[in-house]
Amino acid sequence: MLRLSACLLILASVTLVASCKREERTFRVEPPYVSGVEKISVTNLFAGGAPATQPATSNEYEENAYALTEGKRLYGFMNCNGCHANGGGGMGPALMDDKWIYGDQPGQVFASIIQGRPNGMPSFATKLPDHQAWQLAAYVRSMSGLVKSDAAPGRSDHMQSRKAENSTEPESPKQSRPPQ
Amino acid sequence: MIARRVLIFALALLAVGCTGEQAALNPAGAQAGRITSLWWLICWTCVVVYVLTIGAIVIGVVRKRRRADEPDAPAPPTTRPDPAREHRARIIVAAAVGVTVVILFVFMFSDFTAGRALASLAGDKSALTIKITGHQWWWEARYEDSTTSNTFTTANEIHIPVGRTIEFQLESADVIHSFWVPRLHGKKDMIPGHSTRTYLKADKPGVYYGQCAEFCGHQHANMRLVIIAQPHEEFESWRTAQIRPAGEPPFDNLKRGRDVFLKNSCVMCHTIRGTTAGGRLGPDLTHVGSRKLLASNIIPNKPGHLAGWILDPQKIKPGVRMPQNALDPHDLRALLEFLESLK
Amino acid sequence: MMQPRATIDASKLPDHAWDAHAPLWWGNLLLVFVETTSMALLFATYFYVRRNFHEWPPPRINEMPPIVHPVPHLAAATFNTILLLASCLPMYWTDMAARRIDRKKVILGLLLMIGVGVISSLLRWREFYDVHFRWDENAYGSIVWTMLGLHLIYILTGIAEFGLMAAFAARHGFEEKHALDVTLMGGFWYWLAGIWVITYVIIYWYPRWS
Amino acid sequence: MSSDAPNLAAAARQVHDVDPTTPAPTAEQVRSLQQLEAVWRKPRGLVGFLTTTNHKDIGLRFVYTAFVFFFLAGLLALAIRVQLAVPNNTLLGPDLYNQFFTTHGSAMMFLFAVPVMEGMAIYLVPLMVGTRNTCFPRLMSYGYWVYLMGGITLFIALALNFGPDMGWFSYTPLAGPDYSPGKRVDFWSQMVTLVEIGSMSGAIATITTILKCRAPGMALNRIPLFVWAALVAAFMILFAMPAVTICSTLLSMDRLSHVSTHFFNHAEGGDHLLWQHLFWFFGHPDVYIIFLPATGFISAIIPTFARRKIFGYTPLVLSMIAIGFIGFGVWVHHMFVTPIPELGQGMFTASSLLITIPTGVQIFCWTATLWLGRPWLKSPLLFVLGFFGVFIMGGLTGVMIASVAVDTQAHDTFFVVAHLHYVLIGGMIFPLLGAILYWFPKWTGKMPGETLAKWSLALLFIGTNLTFYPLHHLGMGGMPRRIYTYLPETGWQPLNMLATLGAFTMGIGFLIFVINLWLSSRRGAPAGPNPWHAGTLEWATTSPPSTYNFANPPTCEGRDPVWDNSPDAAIVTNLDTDKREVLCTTTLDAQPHHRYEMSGDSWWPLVVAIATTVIFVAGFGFTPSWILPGCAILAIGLGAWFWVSAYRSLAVHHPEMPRDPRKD
Repeated sequence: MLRLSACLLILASVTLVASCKREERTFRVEPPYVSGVEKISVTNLFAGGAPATQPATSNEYEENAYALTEGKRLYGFMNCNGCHANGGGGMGPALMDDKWIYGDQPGQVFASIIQGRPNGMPSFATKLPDHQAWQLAAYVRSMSGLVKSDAAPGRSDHMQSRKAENSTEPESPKQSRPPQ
Repeated sequence: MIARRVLIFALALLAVGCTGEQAALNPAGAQAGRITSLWWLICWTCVVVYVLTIGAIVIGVVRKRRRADEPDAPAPPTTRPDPAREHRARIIVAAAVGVTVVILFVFMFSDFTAGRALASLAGDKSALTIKITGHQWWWEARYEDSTTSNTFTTANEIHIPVGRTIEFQLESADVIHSFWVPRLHGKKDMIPGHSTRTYLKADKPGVYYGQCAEFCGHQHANMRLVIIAQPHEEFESWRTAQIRPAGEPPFDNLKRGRDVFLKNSCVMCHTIRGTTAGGRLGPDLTHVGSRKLLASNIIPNKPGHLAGWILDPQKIKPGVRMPQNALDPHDLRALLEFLESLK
Repeated sequence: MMQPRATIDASKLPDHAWDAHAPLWWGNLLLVFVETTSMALLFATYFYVRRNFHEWPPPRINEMPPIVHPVPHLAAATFNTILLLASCLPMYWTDMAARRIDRKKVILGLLLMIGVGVISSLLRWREFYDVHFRWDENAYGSIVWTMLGLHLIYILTGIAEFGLMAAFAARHGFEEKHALDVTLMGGFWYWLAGIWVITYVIIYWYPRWS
Repeated sequence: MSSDAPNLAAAARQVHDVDPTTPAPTAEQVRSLQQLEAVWRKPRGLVGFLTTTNHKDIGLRFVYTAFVFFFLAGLLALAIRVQLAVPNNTLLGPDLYNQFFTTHGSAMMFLFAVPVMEGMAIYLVPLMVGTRNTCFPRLMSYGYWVYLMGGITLFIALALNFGPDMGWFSYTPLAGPDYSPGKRVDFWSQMVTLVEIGSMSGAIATITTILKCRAPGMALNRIPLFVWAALVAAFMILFAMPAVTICSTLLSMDRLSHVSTHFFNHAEGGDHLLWQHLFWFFGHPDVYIIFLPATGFISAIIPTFARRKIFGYTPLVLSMIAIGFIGFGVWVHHMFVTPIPELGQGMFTASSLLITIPTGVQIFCWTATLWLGRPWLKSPLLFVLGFFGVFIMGGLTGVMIASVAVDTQAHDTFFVVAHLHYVLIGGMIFPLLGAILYWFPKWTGKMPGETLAKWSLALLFIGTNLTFYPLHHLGMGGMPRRIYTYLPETGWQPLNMLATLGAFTMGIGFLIFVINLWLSSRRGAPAGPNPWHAGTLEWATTSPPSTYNFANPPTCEGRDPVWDNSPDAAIVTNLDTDKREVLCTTTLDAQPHHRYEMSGDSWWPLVVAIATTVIFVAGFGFTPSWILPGCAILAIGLGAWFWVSAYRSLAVHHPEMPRDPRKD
């Protein structure tokens, strides 16, 4: 009986430990702070020849509540809401819908932030260290419910202009390629 | 001899509350002075009460303790005590309660008068108004003026004129902070959604330290504040200097430093008036070179410390909002020179 | 020396008690204290939050045409109030039947009370819509929904109690010791109706007066 | 049969001890004792452990569990002290430090102080009022299980690096969704909800037991003072704990996905001060909920060791009731530096000063008892003397910070840290440890060792003063609370180092205390039913008491029945021995009224506690979709809970359901 409960306890602990990447607060990142982002492709269509680098398909910050909330803060700090509003879009495209003009993969979102995109999206390459851009990218995907709701930010202490990210129903990405 | 040294050392230790640059019982302003005198009144009364009560208990226990020749066994219980002794005890207890009530009334009255005295600065029409906004984890200070162009913003190091009432309007940009400069006044919370104010006056010139007193997250410990009280003229010249925007850098290297500032992440959060940098998330750096301390007053404002702060703030204040920055060494040097030139 | 000592012969005492003599009655009363305190704190929260609004309830401006003074609709709530107050009578009747150990009438009364509870819950459903705000729109919506919701939980608890008692009486019978349970359900239900009247006045009438 | 023999002998001895003139039990009496024994015996092994509803099991379980949490929280305190011993220390860093001090405070307040006092009350009250169990045994058992789940929740969270990090007071907006991402705060608030539900369950059981199950003759003016204290504290629990369950639930609703209410969002009409009001409306009475039972311990220990009746029974009772009322009127003194109207501040200063009076009355009455008696200086009394030395100091600094002006300087500094630790360690730990030594013979049948007890007291007394006295000076020197480090220039280092040394001294003191108990429980001298020759009813039965406490429940002819009862005082006879039956008496003057059957051991409290945990931790903590399944299990559990006891009380039992009197 005792052994059984001990086994159960260990099993439960392992599960829990695995689930608590969500709670880490990583303040300091090791250098280098900037990576070779320019090689990331935004499309799967390549005219003759293999792609340079496949975009990262995962972003560990998407499972980390602290990083997602930092991303949310950066979204305001970096004035993203000036163009994208609170995700509904304005001068810039909406971020909470299922359309991803330059790709929905974490690496592609990251690249869009770092490289900038035509029609007004500036490059944040020198303005944001990489890890903050990754935080921001994670947050951007949380806006359409693409991250786990127990890690996504809750409602903000402001006037409510959108549903809290942790209450957003996932919008599975549909249109995910650059405009022709 | 050693005993005397130990005694002196102990006294020096215990004087921490009464001396020191951040000690509440070392007042440098009318408000803190009023609180200090009330504090000592209550404190000494309490000391007397403590000594008397403990004395009574100790004597009560010791005077009838078991003699060495008696067995270590309980006496038979007294279930019908002597009425005369009970009566005497009742009178003494009632008297002790009476004295307690009297003492409490004195405390209440003196607290009330102290409260009145503390509130008396509030009506001062000639007060200088400074709006303090608490941020995680620094202080924004805006000096209000009836002429809009004379209004300016600085951070963490607050200069005030001696002898003039200062009205601090307290607000918070994020979580609850508490504004506290012990040598000048008690604290006041800064609560989002509630605007509060506090009034104080410095009696003599000096540097008065304080820090955030309400737990506000990771860097609560390092959210320090300095108030520098200056004679009127000194304050006015400081103020005139602060109102000026940063001028065009005279040397190439400083120009390069400015460009580094504007091209990198610095510009996203900081303002330098006179340049295109207008971020409002971090402290206003227009006159950062004139400040004595950095990073909410925890490191000296020297090029080496500043460089460390810019490159790796997370080492100095883990969790702070400022990110680590990778800068080319030459860029860094230019940036440091530029920032130090912003007097 | 060997004389038998005095005794209190417990076997001569009854094996159950009514009302305030019964421990269960006290337990129930204390639970009601807890629930009253909880409701009172929500009332206090309501009035505390109210200080942050110029208009109470706040104007509803994110729809066309805007509602300037979106006070909650009265109809469902008023009907619910009348229903809950009126239901105290059959509850009392059931309690009296229980004290007479009249199993059939007790079951009947409890079924009636279940009916009342279900209708009241359905009306509450309607009331949520009558608030004009969702719980996540502003603090007004949050507190009103919470008050209504907590009271709904009480109603559902009542229904569950009635159902259990009725099922038990039908299955196993109904004896003197069970009469106290019905009395206590009655006490809870009177309290529920009483606290609802206060809640009703606060939610539905106070905004009309202020 | 053989296993019953010692118990029977004990029971016979018990009758004999109460009245040595009673002849040895007759065969008839032995038979009924056997039956009594069988009815009250709990099942063996794990089943018995999980289903027991005996107040002594549950009470001690509360105490043991609380002490486990106490030692864990104490280790955190040591870590905190090490971090602060030197300036610019990087040992813990802000993230870990914040988790540590929050968990330390939360565990001490929620998981130790209140539950340990409830545990003591659950163990002692039925014995002191002369009955066999608490009125609602299953409710009490449920209370323990939810408390345990809450406590485990908190420490699992801490162990996995998501301990709460926003302070035990959890002020919004820092604890709100915007500034505390993840589930750290949610675990904290569910812990609070669960633990307080447990407290309220225990309180209901305690109050009803005190009001309805007292020994015949124990009228209200003869209730032992500890029982009065437990009664007032339990009533305070009923009115204070809803505040914290409400506010922790509102907070988790603000944070919860798909709910996202706005109670604490100023931009949508919520209010951050609302949190503070709700929290301190619980928070300050909570201090008295902790302190009152401690005064009860003192009122039990002092007469025994002063060898006389307590001086001023009536004023002591009135003081406790007064504290109970005034305790609800002082909460705003935690908020003197927030924007509160001046008049309000004045009123709360007045009430904070006013509460000194009943506390003073108590201290003066105890002093008078010591003066008028002949003190027998054994370790429990020495711990009470330690209480005087430490607590009065804390009480007086409390008077100082009741003044608004002084508080604006002292608030949120180490001065307050010093004050609250003086009050809680002095007012609660010292009496509690004294009480544990005092009742240790009752629990174990063994005497506690005196020498080690004195050593532990000495170390604790020195350690407490060494740790916390310097903090007064640090506080007035400008050191705020909850800082993870400080600069060397502040000059705070030497005193902090001193405090750290003191903390370790205390740690050693506690360790010696535990070692002493462990050694004593193994080879202490046998205690006998009444080793201290005390006067209350728990000493009228064997040590340790049998599962049914009293074979023949006693009656009461005075405030100290063991001292006051005449040799031929009546006893209660002929309670049914084929079920768990007790005598209920009238509320005011405790006249015999009726027999009351208590429920037996049961699985349902555990089931309901698990359901409660699912609802709160999974439902309110993670995702609302867990709430409904949780409620379903809850409904089934509560339904079965009701059904089995309704079935048990049927006079005629249906043949298809055989009846075991020990089971529900």
